[in-house]
Amino acid sequence: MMVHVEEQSLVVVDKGQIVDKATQMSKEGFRLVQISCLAKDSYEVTYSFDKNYACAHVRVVLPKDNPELPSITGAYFAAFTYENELQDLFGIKVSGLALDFKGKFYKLSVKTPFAPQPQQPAQ
Amino acid sequence: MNILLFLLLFPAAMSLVFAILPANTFRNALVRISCLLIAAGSVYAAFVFNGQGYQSFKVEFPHIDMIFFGGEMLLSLFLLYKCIGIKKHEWYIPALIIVQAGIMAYCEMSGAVPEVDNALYIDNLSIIMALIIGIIGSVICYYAISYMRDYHHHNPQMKDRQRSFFFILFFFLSAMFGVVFSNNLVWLYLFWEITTLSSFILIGYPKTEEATRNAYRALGLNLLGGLGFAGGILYLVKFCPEHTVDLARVIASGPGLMLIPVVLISFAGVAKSAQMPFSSWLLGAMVAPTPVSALLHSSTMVKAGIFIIIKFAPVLSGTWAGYFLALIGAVTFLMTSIIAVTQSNAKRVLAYSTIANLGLIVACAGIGTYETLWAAVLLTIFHAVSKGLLFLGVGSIEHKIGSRDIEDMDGLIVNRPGLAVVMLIGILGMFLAPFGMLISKWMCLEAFVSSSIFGLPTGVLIAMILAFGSAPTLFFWAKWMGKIVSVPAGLAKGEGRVPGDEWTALVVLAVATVATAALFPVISWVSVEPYIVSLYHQTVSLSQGNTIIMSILLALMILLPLSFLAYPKKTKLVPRYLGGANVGDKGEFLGAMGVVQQATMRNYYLAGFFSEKKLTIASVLVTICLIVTMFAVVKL
Amino acid sequence: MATRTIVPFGPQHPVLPEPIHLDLVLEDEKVISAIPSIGFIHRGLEKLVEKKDFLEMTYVAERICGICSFIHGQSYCQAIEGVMKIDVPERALYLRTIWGEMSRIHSHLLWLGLFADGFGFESLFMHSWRVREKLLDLIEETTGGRVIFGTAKVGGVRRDMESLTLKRVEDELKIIEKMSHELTDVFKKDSSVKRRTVGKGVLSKEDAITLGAVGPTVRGSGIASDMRKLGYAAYGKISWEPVIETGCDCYARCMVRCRELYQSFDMIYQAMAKIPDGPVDVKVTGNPNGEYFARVEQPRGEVIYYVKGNNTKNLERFRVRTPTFANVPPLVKMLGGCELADVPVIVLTIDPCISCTER
Amino acid sequence: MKTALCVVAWVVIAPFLGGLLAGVDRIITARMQSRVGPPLLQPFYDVLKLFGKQGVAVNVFQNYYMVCFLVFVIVTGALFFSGGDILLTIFALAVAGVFFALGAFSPNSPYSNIGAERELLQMMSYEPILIIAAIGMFMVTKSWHVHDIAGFQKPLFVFLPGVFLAFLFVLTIKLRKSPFDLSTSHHGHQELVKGATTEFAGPSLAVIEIAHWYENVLLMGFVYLFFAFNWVVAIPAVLVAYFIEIFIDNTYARLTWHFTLKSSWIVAGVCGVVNIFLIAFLVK
Amino acid sequence: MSQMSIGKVVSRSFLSRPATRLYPFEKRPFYKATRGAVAIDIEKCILCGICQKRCPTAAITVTKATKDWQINRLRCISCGACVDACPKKCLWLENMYSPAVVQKGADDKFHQLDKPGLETTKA
Amino acid sequence: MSFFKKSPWVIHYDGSSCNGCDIEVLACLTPLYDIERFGIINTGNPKHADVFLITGTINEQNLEVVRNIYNQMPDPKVVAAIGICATSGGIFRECYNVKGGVDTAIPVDIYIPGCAVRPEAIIDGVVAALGVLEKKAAALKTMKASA
Repeated sequence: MMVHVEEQSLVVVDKGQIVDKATQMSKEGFRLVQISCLAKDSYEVTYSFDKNYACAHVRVVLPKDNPELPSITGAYFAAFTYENELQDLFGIKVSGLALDFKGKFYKLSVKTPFAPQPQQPAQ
Repeated sequence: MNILLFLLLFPAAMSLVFAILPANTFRNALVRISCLLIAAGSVYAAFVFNGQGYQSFKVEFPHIDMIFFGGEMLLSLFLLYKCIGIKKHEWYIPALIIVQAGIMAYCEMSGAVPEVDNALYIDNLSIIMALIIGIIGSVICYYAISYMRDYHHHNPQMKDRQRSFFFILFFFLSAMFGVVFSNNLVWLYLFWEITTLSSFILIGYPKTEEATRNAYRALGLNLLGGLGFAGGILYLVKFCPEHTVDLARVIASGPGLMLIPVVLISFAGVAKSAQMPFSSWLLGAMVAPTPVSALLHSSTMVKAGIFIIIKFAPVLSGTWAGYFLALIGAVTFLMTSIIAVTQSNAKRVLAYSTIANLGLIVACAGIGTYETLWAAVLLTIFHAVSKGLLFLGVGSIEHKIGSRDIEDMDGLIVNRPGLAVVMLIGILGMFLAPFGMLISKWMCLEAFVSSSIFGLPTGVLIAMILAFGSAPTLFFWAKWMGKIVSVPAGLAKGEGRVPGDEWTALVVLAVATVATAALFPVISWVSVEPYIVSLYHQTVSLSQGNTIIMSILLALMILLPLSFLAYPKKTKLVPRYLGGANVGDKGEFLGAMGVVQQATMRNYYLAGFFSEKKLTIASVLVTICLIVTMFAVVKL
Repeated sequence: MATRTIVPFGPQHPVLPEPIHLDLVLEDEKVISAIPSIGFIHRGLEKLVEKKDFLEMTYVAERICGICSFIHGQSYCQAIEGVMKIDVPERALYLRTIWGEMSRIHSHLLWLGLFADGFGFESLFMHSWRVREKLLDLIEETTGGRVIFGTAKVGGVRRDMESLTLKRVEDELKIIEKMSHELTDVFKKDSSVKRRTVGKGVLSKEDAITLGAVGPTVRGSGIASDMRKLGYAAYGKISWEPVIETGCDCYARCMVRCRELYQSFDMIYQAMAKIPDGPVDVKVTGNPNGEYFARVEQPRGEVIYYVKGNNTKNLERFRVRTPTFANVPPLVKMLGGCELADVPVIVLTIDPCISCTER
Repeated sequence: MKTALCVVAWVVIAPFLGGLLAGVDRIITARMQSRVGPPLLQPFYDVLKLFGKQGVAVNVFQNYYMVCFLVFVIVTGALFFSGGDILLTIFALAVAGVFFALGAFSPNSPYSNIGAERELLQMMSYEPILIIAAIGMFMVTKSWHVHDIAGFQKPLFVFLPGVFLAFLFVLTIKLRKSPFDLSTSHHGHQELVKGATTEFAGPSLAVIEIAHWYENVLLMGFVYLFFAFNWVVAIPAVLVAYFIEIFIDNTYARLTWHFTLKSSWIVAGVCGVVNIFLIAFLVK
Repeated sequence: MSQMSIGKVVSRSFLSRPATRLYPFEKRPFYKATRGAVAIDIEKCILCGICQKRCPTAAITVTKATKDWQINRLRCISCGACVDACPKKCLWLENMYSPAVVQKGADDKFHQLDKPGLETTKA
Repeated sequence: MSFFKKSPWVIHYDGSSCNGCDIEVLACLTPLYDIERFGIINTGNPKHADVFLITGTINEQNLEVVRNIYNQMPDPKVVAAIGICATSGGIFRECYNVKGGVDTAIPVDIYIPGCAVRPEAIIDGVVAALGVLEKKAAALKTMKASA
């Protein structure tokens, strides 16, 4: 009988620091694993990085109103998919995106469905 | 003989008139009438002399030879004058002029130029050439009336020098008649140089930097050829035991005595007919207004080059020099056909295809058996008609759609059906069975395979080159046709009609293209075969079976488009397939990032596969080697 | 010179079993730019947690993707087990390994077929799928479904495999392994296949890291990144090493999958030899509280399951980052400058699973 | 009279032969893929069905080119089987091919357009060999006429092994088989959807299919010429050649147009030209 | 580089019998484990409604008042959640799939009669 | 006699299914099931197809795509909704971006249930669809005759 739970670290950083943090991770040879978000009373955006099977999570907490985030596509170009997703599904404004789909990443029937209050008027 | 003199002098006379008259309705009417008269004159000449074989005439005029000599010297002086203001690296142009003038003066001064009894002549080849010059040349001049008006309308910054334009145009025709009717090689030489001069001025017509450079390049390369001509005359006058400048006698003397001067003069022909390595002047000539291109490509200039080679074919026949001349043509055909694939500028495609076809003719004439000569003459006819049509068509299209790029011609079948049909006829004429070019190509193949030198099957190599060279032609013509017949969504009928003069010219040539295809057994029987018989005492003629088949094919080609009118059009129209991403029915689709995009379709130019630059360099090198070899083996 | 052709590639396209769209700008047939457009399959299933409880979500997770259905279910279960600290019985872990690897073999064989189809090798496609059908029979016999296994369960697995069946499965697998060799040899050696794959869609080692490639895509670029090394399920107890190829091109990625095929066979044999007796599941009580990122290696690469519970039946957040999603940026990179004919080959070389990607 | 009979026979029998050939092809292909495959008469069912379908098109012109294509293929075959000039046959076949390409250009739709371009590229690839084959036949038999070539008493392929090889090579292109099924293929799964035939539906698709049947029979006629000295040898030889093509179809991936053009010119240049030169020096 | 590497497989296939299962002329027996349509022994059913609650696709409707157990065949995903949940073990998965239909019809209805032992009706 | 029954050509489009049904549709083409026995070819091109096999649900983004494909198919044509998602929306019915089964976008002629659907079920379903196709062909003929 065993339980397999992987050791994972989590640090919370300020919104302003995330780009530096990402650049630093990139320099250290980490790979961007994913960016995810949880929207409840605030927005918790979690960046995950991996190096040699060790996973490091970095979290940024954004306020509920007018959430904005700087893009880390400068450090990790691959982040554009995740950040476009943040824009489309959560309504977080990501500034400085290298490849900005401008809300057309997905075609949705509900605007920003994962935001605390999904905006209904689609079409 | 009067009709010959008329053809020689009337255009020249009219050219002087046009040099004075400004562009107005009276001038236009006069141009039209002159065109008609020249065409009528050439037809009359054909009517009178056809079937009479070789006829020569004595020109009774005091000091006529001195007049010609004076003309040559004047011409040289004029050219030298024109060389004021050339660039440093173009020093060779005046040098060539001086050398040529020196050679001619030396011949004349030393009093060694023999008399020619009958300075003018006409035979079946001359008749064919005269018809090409007379009919197609004048159709082009006719077309030029409204074209030049529109041309200056489209290019207001350019100075209107139509007077000198029409002056040169008619003078050019005159010189061309001179080339095909002169039996005296010295006379021929003057006419030859006049065509060089005329083309030089016409190419430089737009007076832009590019046009001027290209004009000088044309001049330089043609003078290089002219040097060969002058050298040929020098040899005839000074070294040849036969000691004659009588064209007919030169040909009759055969390769034993005459091969050296003939090869020298053929070299001039190679330059004039823009074979590799000289092809660049003809490409540069594209900067000139379209009637000039049409004239240079279809009825004058380049045709002078191949005329002289065809004329000498009996001498070249069965010699190694002739064989290498043929190889130059064959290599040019293969290479320029491939290069034409990479071009999207319609006029450049036409130019490359011209060079390629001339290459074929040179190859035929170089081999010089009766079958290949037959093919060469027919090729000349078919090429002149179709090419004239195509150039004029492109000119009209350019004025209507504002571009000469093939890519911009999509939907022509819908928005300008008339022009599209004309172009399609022209293109069909260039490469598809049962039109002329293909028939001739087919005859060449047959002829090459059976030709040999000293029992060696040398013609096979040329046949192989031909087999490979035909394939790219198929590709670039067909894709051009594809562009014309494709129907983009949401295309409206174009506005504004093609001017009447242009349209008349186009229709005449289109009808001529179909007619030459339809009547080609007649053409062959009436005028080509007698010429071949007169030289070789035997000739080819198409088997009856094949003629019938060709007729059936042609009938199909004509009937099928016509039957389209009767074809049921009750199909349901749906949008084109765009992977299900269609938006509306105008060929638009919902692309990435939610942008509605227009699907565009472009032809292939295989730029990554064939490189124009590399191929040109390679073929220039190869052909230079071939030319050197041609001269080297002349003694063999 | 306006020689550019703009072609919509997809969403409906015969070489794409699933819809994805590319705007291809072509010059002759050279791809100047390829911009992807996704979202044709976006259903929004992450939002379903609000309507379904965390146990029901297993069925949803299994239906995120029909090809690696079982591993999706397994990953989801591992995520919940991670949050709830559930001890999973050893036998269940071994069964997960066996089914997981069977699922990988089936996925790779399927991919080999589609890949062959992508470069127009129809008979190779047919033969790959013929072999795959043999495996599907085994899967159906042991799990009850051909593509949706339906055996994942939080706290274990839903079904046991009897030892008699295990033996039979092993025998059958040996036959399938033999049949696969004939096919992988073609991919490995055939001149026409090599002509279509070698040097195509190059993704350098550096790009693979910075663009976040995963799975065979990253391993084809010479990086040993295989989440099974984390040692979940029974992977910690059997001996194996990640397969890597250094060619960085379509051929290398194809070879990674060919070799992984045999690695998977070997893993199954090892697991079957070591599988202990015992129960296959434990009863789950209580509700998840807390968060966890589960990382599992799917046939297409690393999948991330993020779950966060707040001690109710319904999870607060459920997020899946699937391997294809991570491989989209590398794909964009690989497509630049290729030939039109190579587009399907390159697109297939990341083994796109669009339904995973867009959820 | 005999010529007329030949023509009528060609027009009437060729589609049946072609359809049967296609049916056999599909069954053999299926067997090679370990499948059962469709019934023998499946191609006929397909065509008859297509005639029953609604004909949709993008514009009113496009279907017409395909009718022209069919007409020219029939005329070409008639030329060939009535013993006409072989070069003329090749040129007429090119005319038919150009009509096919024009039809594909007409709808101005991306896949069909690319298909048309590729069709032309294919024509550019195989054209030299066809001409070289004709030249070779002429050099051996001293006649351009199919009638005489077929009546040649010695086995032609012995004289022209290189040419025959090169011809088999391009036969793959003409039969639209892998590795050269670039412009449109029998299998739907390719990057061009259906390439040149993408925008054709219903009756006009049936017309294309029938034209292909005619074309295939004509090509088999070409193969026949190489063995024409004895029909007992020739007919099996033709069938074997066809079988080889099917086998190649099933053992190769589709290659690119670059390779197609390059390889077919090289094969034509090496096998074909060398063969021709040998003939030129040896056969007098 | 080898040419025609698949030649052997292809020739063998050509010469031997195809792998094709001649469905529908030859039907293979499904495995015991095969998950197909949901079946019910309605007489054992106590109409508790747990299956309805557990069904992830809401395919099952249990009406206590009329003693009906209904299933929408076009919704059932054969997951077996109901089978696992059933306290009386009166549900099971048959190994045969439900047939294709031309019309979206009514649900399959199983009516429990008052007197046990009599036949069930199927709509 | 109509030949629709003998040569139904299909086109397959994946709405937003999980892939399971798609690969089963593909599996039908492969040696074990080989639907080419019935003359079925997967054309991949709506203009050649008679039967539209569609798997998965209809969502916001593919609604137009499905309609486009359907409209480009020449008559007579039938639509087969394959799998539970295509017939009713299945487990994804409640997702925000899902509109429902295929019949929310285009008329469906045959519903083939299964999750994932089995190749045998697809064969049964297509055979049933052919009956519908035949009827539609006959109707088209009479319409043409009367017109």
